[in-house]
Amino acid sequence: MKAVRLATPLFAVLLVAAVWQLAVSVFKVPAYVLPSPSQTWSALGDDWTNIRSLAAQTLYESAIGFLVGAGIGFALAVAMAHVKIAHRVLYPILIATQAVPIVAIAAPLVIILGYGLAPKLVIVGLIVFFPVVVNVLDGLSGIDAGMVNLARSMGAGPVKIFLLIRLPATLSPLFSALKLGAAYAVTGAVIGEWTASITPGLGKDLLLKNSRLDTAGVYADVLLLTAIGIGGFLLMTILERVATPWRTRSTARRWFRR
Amino acid sequence: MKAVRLATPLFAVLLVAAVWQLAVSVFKVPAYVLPSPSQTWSALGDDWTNIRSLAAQTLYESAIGFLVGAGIGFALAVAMAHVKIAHRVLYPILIATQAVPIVAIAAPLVIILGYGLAPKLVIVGLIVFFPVVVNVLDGLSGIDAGMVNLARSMGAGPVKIFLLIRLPATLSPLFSALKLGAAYAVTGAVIGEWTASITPGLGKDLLLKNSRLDTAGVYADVLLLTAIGIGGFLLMTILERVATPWRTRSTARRWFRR
Amino acid sequence: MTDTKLTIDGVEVRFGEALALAETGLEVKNGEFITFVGPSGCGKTTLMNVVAGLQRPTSGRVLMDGQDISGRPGHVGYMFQKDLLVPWRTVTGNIVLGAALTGRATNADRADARELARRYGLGDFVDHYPHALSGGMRQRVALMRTLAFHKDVLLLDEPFGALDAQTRLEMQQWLLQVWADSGRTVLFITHDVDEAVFLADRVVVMSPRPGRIQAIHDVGLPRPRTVDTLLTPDFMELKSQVLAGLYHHMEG
Amino acid sequence: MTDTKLTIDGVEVRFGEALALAETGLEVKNGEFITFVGPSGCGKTTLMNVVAGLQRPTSGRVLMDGQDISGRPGHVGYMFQKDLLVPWRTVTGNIVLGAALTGRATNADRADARELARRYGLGDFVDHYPHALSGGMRQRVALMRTLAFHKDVLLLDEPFGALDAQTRLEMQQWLLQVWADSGRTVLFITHDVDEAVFLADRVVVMSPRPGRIQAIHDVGLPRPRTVDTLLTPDFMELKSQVLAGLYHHMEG
Amino acid sequence: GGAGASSGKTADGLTKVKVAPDWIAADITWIPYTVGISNGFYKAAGLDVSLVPPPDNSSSVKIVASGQADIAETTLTDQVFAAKQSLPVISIANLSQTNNWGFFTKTGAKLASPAALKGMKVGVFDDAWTKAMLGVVLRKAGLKATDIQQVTATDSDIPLLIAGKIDVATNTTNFGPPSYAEKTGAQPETMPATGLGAPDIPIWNYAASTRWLQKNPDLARKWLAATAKATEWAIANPDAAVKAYEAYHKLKPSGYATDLAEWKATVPLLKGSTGLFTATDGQWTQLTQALVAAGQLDKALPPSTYYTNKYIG
Ligand SMILES: Nc1ncnc2c1ncn2[C@@H]1O[C@H](COP(=O)(O)OP(=O)(O)OP(=O)(O)O)[C@@H](O)[C@H]1O
Ligand SMILES: Nc1ncnc2c1ncn2[C@@H]1O[C@H](COP(=O)(O)OP(=O)(O)OP(=O)(O)O)[C@@H](O)[C@H]1O
Ligand SMILES: [Mg+2]
Ligand SMILES: [Mg+2]
Repeated sequence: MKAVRLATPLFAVLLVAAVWQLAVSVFKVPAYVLPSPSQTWSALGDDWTNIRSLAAQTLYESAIGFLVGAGIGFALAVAMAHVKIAHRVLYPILIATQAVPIVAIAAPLVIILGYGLAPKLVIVGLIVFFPVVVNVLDGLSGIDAGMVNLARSMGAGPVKIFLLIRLPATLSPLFSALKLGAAYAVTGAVIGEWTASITPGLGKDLLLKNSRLDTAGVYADVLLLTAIGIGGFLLMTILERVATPWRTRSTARRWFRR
Repeated sequence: MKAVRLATPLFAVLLVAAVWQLAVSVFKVPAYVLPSPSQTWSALGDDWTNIRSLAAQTLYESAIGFLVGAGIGFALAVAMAHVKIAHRVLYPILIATQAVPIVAIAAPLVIILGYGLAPKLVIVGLIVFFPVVVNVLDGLSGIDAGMVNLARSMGAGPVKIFLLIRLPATLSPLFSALKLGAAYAVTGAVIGEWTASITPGLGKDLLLKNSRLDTAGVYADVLLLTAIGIGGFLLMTILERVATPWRTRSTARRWFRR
Repeated sequence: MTDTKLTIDGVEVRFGEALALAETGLEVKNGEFITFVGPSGCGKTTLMNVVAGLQRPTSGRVLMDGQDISGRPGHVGYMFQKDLLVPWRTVTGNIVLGAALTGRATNADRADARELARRYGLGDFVDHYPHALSGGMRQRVALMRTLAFHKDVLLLDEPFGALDAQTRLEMQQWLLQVWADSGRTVLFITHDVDEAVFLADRVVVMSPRPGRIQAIHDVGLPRPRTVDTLLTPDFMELKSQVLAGLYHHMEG
Repeated sequence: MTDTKLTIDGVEVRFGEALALAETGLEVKNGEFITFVGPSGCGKTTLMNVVAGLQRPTSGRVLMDGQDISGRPGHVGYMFQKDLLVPWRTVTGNIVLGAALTGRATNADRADARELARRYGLGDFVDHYPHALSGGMRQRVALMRTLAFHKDVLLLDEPFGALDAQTRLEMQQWLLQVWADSGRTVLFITHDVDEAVFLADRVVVMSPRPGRIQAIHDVGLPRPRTVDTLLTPDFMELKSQVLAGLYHHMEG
Repeated sequence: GGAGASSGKTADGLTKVKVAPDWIAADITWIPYTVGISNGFYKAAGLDVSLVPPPDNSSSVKIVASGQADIAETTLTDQVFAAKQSLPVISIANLSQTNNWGFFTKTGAKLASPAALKGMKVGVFDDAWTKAMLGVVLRKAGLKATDIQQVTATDSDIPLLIAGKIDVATNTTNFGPPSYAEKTGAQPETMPATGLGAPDIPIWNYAASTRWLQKNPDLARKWLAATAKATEWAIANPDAAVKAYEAYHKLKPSGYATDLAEWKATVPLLKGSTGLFTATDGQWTQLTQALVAAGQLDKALPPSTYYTNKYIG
């Protein structure tokens, strides 16, 4: 069973590579239009030492932006769940932030925020925070009112009720949002680098390679960026399993038995 | 009650405008960095006849891309819900499509697909289809098995069961995805126009204004793009109310009583 | 009227290794009201699924009017424990669901549905969506839907399990009235021994591991039955017989 | 042991205009087991909420050991109709929930919880999450949680409403054993007249519009009570009295 | 907008100068900076020069105006629109001196005349220069903007030309032909804009914020002098200059031939009759008049509002 679960994504990867290779071969696509998987793979290998440190930079930006976005999203959701008027006023604004084409405001952001991490955090954060707000709000409003009443009947104060009853109920929807956000964060980092970078990362490298018509190099970068996004997604999947053991296990883990 | 529901988003708009205006005034931000709301508004007014037709083009691209993305997403979800192996193999691929930084593959897309509507549809569709797949899958898997058994016990065939039982159950989650997708679609259209455009739209216009250092004009375009996104969101909200009357009403609408 | 409507003939159901229902036979007369009681897992629902044609028996068959209907759904009206009202259809829409699912719900079907709703006290709610109904009303609509499917045999699987005692009593009396009006054959599952005895011509007691019929009690109580019936010595006597059978294996 | 534990003194509850509970008084003796029956909406839960301090009465007050506890939660163990087990806490974690919510669950608390679970047949499940338990087990854990909160008064609001007849009977007997072990005072709501009579020292019958106490029946049946008790004439007699009171307004 | 990006000092006493080039990613017009840095020309002048690429190819003047950088590499058209929008920036030197912008077609597919553009797919960039020159050429040829299909290229339109996705590329002689040659091994057909009615004026220039100039006139002079030195050195040592450039930006050596070809094609553009940098009123007047005639500018301002030569030499 476990083998099958691991095998299908692997099969999916091979399938994509096969279709890609086939398309390139059959339609005789030149490499400067679309390199084959093998050309892309060797471009990745050739430039590996350089790319590796660039990837670290992009990973860093995505990760920090992701954390900031998720943190702000979570805080907003909690505030909105508890203060009705905040919910009413903020919700349309949050919707609006998602309708703003981020690519279009990236350039002005640099001019306002400069070349540091700030504009990248804003861009990544803007992408990540929204699903977090929506899902955590869902989680908080989905709590069985009876459970809160039970806690109240035991004489528990609002802080304890929040920590022991409300908070854990948000974990599952929170992780759904985080999984998505982790995949999207990399796109945010790329947009951020394009518009505001002194420290070079993969996004910048991609531009450079593109301007030099090094298409295989561009695809190698895209491949690596995609891998980072998928890696983030998988990391969140693992964290989810650890943080919400009751969803997948019958009994508590040994070191967590209390 | 209805007045309040309408008043709070309006208040939110005013709040944003006020904060924006205040920030510009207090920090004495020059217009080429960040124009004030009033400067933006008048830039919008000055160029209105020109902008209007550009907006129509962008709206057209977003709408068609949105429909294509939503349609493909829906079809994929139905297929994946019914064919287990499709689910297993496609799911990781779908995740991967979301981890690919679209901005980075936009340029190669043009070379492959040309300048017509096609690359824009692909870009917008890539953004829109994913939430649709996820939510429709949720809707299909959330159906009470008993309800399907009930239909079977009445001797209903799979087509009738799909149309009368499964399909309507996907409507609510589908519309949640469509609302989000409508807001995001505009960003996709802008990216599409930037990389692959002959027919000018707002995204293109934004670049032109940017090249003329007409920042107020850029923000006017962004404002309009955001409005289109919010408009799409609202349209989906209204359609949702019409398509799923049982969620908000006690009785069927008169012209729908059967 | 007293000829055999339904024959359960040597029906046995296995899920893989597990024997969910051991070889079971039962003859049901036309217009008879039979109730089934028994602990959880004794195969009551499995038996109903077989009769409804949803579950193909491992061996044996089910005859209706002498015809084999094993594994062929669409011959009986089947009401599940949960009301299973379709949220996006109005009361009328739910009542005509059977017609809609098997062909087309005609205007005549809808008129009939409204008439049925009116007759049984839901005339003001024909255009309401299920979420706007109380639990008792929902259950009543589910039953009307089963009736409107126009089958001679009704299978009712714990239809009143979710209702409070008083609503339940009202529903039981209403069901008896509906049954008397229509003269159909009813197989009715319940966990409530009072209910089983109150409604039935015969009470079938089942027991688990493997699921099987353990005893069948004839209920001779006169009809129509009312709340007072519940307090008669005959009723008490019958109930204690059924209870004794039901719990005799618990006292070991 | 026979002094007054709890005094419900002229309690009245209004929700806006609606009178949910008319002026109600009741004295409960230390260690007494009182059951409440009555149709839906007659204010049973409202009364419990008042005793639990969750609902402040519009007028009147609740005394425990002579002290006014109106509107002050945390003085009684309250078990709701649904088991309300916290999905992310193990059986042990759920049993010590009261301690965790009001301070810190110590190792001693957890050891006690495990001991409690062991004593009442859940020893193998102390580290299980609720989703892995059957309905009966969940209900048992919920009751243990209420016990482990160490209050002299237990309020149980339809604790067995969701269980099938057989599991329910087992749970009733288990509850009686727990009650006998601990000597606490119990207020118990049910819709099932059998259950009300089987468990109680006194059965309180309530009626709606407005919610009020309609009658109180003393149950003199000897303890310990078993399945056989259900079949004794005394039981039947008492049950018919309660039933008659409960349904007398239905027959008009 | 912070105005404090400039004039910090490094630990070893150098004054920081930030330069915003005209393109998002490195290209060979950055060679003077990299040579200046790696050969120590800036350091010798007491400067610590770093590069801050703009978010897009039109924003380097905004970067300078808002104080995120001190000196911008930009185009004359950007400077004109910056003045129109009252951005506090002024051109302090010309980077190039001739107009090498034009149309490029596939080898053997030479256009007979600009009128042949009608109905064609033409690759364009989303910068003001392209818009301006295209406007001028089309007007001279009696065509309207809607007579051609303009295809925006995000980065380079040469791959689009090679792939046959456009009929004509717009580009410059120092960038277009070398990359075309790299992929095809042949030279494209070239139709210079100056032969089609476009003025022979510089494309690129250096600009600085007027505020920064007021406070740091010496820095501007020193920077221009050191940049001149680096440029001369790169003209004299093209191979070494390109290698230094590639090393500084960690570029793959596989692009060396193209880079070298591009730089060699750039060298002839750099000097006018008075050598490097010096601008004339005539250059700016020709440009603004062309823009006004093409309907892209409402009025031409005096040349002195656009440029100054006082920081040269
Ligand atoms: N699809 C299935 N696959 C495997 N086992 C099944 C399936 N359906 C039912 N069973 C098993 O068959 C036995 C009988 O189940 P059934 O649902 O008929 O009992 P029941 O008498 O209706 O119980 P309840 O009163 O709880 O509804 C049980 O042991 C159950 O676990
Ligand atoms: N928070 C509330 N606001 C308004 N009305 C309420 C509220 N809680 C209960 N009521 C009303 O008070 C009356 C008594 O309700 P209560 O829940 O106490 O009845 P109950 O006897 O417990 O019924 P059931 O058997 O259905 O649980 C009902 O009419 C109910 O609608
Ligand atoms: Mg069953
Ligand atoms: Mg209640």
